[in-house]
Amino acid sequence: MGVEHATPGMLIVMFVLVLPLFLFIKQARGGRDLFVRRIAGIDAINQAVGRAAEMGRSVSFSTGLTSVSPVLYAVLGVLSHVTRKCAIYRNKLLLPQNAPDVMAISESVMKDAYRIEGRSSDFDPANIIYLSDEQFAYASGYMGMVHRENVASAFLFGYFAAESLILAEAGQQVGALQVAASVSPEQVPFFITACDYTLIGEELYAASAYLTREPVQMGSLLAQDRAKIVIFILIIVGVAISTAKAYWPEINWFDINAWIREPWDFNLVGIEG
Amino acid sequence: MKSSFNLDRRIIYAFVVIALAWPLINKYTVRPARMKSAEKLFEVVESTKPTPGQFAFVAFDFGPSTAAENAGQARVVVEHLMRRRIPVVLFTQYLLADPFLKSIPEKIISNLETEMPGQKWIYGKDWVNLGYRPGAGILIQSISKSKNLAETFLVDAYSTPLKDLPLFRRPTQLKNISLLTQFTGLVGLFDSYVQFFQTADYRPNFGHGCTSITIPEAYIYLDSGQLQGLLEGIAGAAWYSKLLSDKYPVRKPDEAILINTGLGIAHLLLIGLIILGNISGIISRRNS
Amino acid sequence: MIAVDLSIATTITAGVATLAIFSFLIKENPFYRLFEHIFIGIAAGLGIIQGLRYFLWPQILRPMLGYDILTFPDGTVSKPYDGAVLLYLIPMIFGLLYYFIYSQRHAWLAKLVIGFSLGASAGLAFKGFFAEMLPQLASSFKPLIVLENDQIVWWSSISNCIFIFTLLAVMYYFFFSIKADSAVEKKFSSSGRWLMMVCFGSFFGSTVMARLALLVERLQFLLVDWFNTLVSVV
Amino acid sequence: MMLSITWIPIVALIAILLGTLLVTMLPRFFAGRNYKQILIAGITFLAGLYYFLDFVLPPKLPEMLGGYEFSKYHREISQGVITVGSMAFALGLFNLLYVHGSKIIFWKKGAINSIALLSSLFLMMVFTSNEWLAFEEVNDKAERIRTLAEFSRKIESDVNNNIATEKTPDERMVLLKEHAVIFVGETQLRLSEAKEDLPRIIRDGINNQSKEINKILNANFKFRSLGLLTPKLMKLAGDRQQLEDYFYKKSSTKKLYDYLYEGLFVPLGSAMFALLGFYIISAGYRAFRVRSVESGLMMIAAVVVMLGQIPFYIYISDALPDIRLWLLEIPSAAAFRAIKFGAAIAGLYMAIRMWLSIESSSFVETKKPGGGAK
Repeated sequence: MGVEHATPGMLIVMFVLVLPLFLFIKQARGGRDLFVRRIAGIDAINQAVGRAAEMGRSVSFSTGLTSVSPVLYAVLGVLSHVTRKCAIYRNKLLLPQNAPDVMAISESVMKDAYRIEGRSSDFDPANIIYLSDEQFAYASGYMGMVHRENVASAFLFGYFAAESLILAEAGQQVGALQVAASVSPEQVPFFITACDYTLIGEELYAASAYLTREPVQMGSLLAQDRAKIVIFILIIVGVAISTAKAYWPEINWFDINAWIREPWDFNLVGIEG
Repeated sequence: MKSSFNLDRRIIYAFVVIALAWPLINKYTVRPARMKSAEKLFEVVESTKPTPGQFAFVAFDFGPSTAAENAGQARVVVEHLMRRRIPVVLFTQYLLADPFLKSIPEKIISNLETEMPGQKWIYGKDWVNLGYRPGAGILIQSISKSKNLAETFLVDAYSTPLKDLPLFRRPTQLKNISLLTQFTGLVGLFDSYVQFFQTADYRPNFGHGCTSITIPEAYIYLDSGQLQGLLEGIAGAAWYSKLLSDKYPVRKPDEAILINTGLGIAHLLLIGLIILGNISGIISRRNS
Repeated sequence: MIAVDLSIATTITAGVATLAIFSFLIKENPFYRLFEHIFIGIAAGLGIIQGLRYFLWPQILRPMLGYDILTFPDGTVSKPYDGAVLLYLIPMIFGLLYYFIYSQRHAWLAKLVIGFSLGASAGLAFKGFFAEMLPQLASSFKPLIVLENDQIVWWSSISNCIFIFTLLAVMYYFFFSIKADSAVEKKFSSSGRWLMMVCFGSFFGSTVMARLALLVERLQFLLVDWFNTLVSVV
Repeated sequence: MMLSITWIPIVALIAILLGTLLVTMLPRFFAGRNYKQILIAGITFLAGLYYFLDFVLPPKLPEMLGGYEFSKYHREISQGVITVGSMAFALGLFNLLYVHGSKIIFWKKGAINSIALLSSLFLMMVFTSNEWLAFEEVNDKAERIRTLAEFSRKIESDVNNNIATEKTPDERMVLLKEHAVIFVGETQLRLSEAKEDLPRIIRDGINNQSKEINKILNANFKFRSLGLLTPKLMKLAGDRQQLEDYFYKKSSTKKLYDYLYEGLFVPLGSAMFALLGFYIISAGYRAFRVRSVESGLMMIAAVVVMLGQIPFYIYISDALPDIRLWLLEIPSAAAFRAIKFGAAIAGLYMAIRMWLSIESSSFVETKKPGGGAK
């Protein structure tokens, strides 16, 4: 069942899915006004930083177990935004880290964010805290850090596993305003029960676009909807075919799945032999 | 965030410890819930006749993190097999399970031997521990093709050649395995048994013990007939244990029922707390 | 060499460590803090050496140093040294650019290797997308009507209908650019959100058992193994 | 020759796709960027390009296009990419040393804990390295015997294949015999150090193998004997490994490593994991309050599922376990899948944007992105 190389069917599906991205980015750059509905959790990001500034307490931003991946890139957009806000308000921003390479990347983003706001001198590398690449050692360090630093706002963005509830409870116990975003739906219920705002699945990817209103990201966000319509239609057609198949099994129906999985066929159609 | 009536979390934690530990300490039990899938497995073991040269292949693929559920299941099934005098061959694909392969059967045997003085369960004849092997996935695949399992596995967990053990003195193949049972919380390891533990003309009865999280996946195989019985988490083990006690009245109730009771009480605790929280919420809203 | 039996000490220490972590439930305290730091230290030490032991050494360094070549008593070797393994020096040196992150003036060099890692993970995403999506998509094509011997199996049919409805409604909820103006659209979107909440609730409920089971295992360890060992020592 | 009809349009599609990409992106790619930024974006693109082509191209191109296998060195290239990332490992170590070292030096609050952290880090590194070295040593001793077995096999195959060697086969045989005698003697000596608790099979194995090897060597040892000697040496190597392993397990290195690993690392991890048992109850209590339809539904689903998995459901309804299973298999599975579909597409789009460095807030840029962040 594994997918190693694209089949012709996959290439076509990929083409159809990716095309809107480029069309919409072009449109967005052309200055078209693009509508995006309100996403409550994302609005809360600014509120959370503001609250910490008022209270004069620190902010923590955790990327959980996120590895170097597109998810990380999406999180970095938010991290950059939060860092800039913290730089403006002169908040202490703590960044507990799980993987050395991710740490290097986040550090680079943070430095840039401070420089953009003209506060490079405020950047303190000691606030980037490498905890552990071991899941529960990380959780234990995070728990202790949140309590000792008495954070006012905590962001949990990225990929999380079973430790999600430990992290969220730690923030809850010190009364922090918590905004969480998890790409894996398995951890969403725990964030919902322990955090103030939870972004679900792709809302995490939307967060950066929503915060910056940057044309490329906005265009991409809208294009995503078009790509989802393709999947939507594919499901409806697939369900219709399998329903019809259940009714009239004797007819040889078109099998979408088999069509997508059909591998390359280089056996030449030998007209000339 | 704000609520009129909030129990301190430490009180809740204390309740949790009491709910879980009290049955363990006081040996308090409640009658477990009836589990049809566990009954199926019980029937399968009951209907397996002890035949010379035939044995049950039991795989413990769990580590300490799911032992509370899987070890309970493993205990009752191995006990049942031993009571029925069906030889048990233990194996694991999972390194952390290795210590259980020794401790669980030895405990069961010492219990059985005190319960029935004079009876003996001998290593090599009544049970064999094949231990953990790195790269066991390939080994599993070769079982179905093996002409003699003693040559496929070569030695047991203590490096004794299998052909020196009474159970493997004669060549054995997949068709000598009358029953396969496997206990795990890891779906990938379960799949390898479903896929490879069969030949063109023979597939042993297959019983599986899963954790509460993997129940939905396991049911797919139970519904499709690839599984002949299933123990759903500790609840399955508890009902199995109850069936065993019905069949063998002298038997002492085991940990599965105790743990199951504790887990049940802790669940009730949470449900009670939820109700309490909602009632107090309604009252405070009415007052304000 | 002192050959001491540490098994009793191991059990006792394990119990103390467990209690240290549990003590956090009362409040953050020095006892917990100490073991938290020990945990982080041990995990880091283990991780660094194991990274070397299981990846860098056997896959890269050993072949590069020619340690995988056997030298026979007469001085001949099992296989000639393959100079191509020296090519691994390129990623190794390139990877060292990460350390320029500490430099003020040359920090941009670190961005080269960061860009490289991000780019590689982006390229992998194409395969990952299909590997993840295809099986799920294919198994979503459920017939809305399930027939068995020309009889409609109502239960399965209704279940399949609910499955497909949930799938589509939840997907619809995540459309960001659609103004759900009409009443039908609004209903569809909010039913998507409600069904999602049912999903989260059930998942929460089913996880309770697994998490409590973990706790029972620890309590059993403390009450039985640890307690008995402690008593036997005292 | 004709091409199979199915894939002509597809090749065209790929060409169009790549063509549009390049044409629309190129001017943007260079616009307003200095050479450093172009270099960074270029390397990002190239790193992704390999994996992109690896996926998009068929495993083997058709013969008329050269039959080239693009993924021929996939394993090696992937390993190279992993190597790049793995070089960052010391960053974590540096950070720990920096953060905790400065706490100790300036004797800040928590310095004692920092000492505990750094000393357990140091201890674990020492013992894990020791464990590793000891393991390699165990292997090494067996490896020497195994090498000799390989040598014996090589002499045989070189003669059979008429391969000329520097030393004559007879000279090589003498060397082989010399070494075999030494290794057998060495192994016997080592065996005599073992106590009674050494498993019989290892002791018997070594004794039998030694006896038989000696027999082969002492009887008229000639070329034909090699076929017999090789497997015996191999077996001896295996037994030697087990013997060394027996000693190793008794060594204080192994025991101290086990103490740190099983006495601290494992229980600390399990205890942290078990905290979830407490937290899930308190989180459930706090969160499951009916405030809206949403929270009500979530609470009801959770309670029904919980009731369906405990023995007490019989007091309410026999159907609860079935309802529980249905909730997990039908609506939950469907909702999870829907979320994953959306996230997968968003992830793919994010990957493309990051691959092509086409957003101005990407980390390539260092100026303030346009648009107003309120």
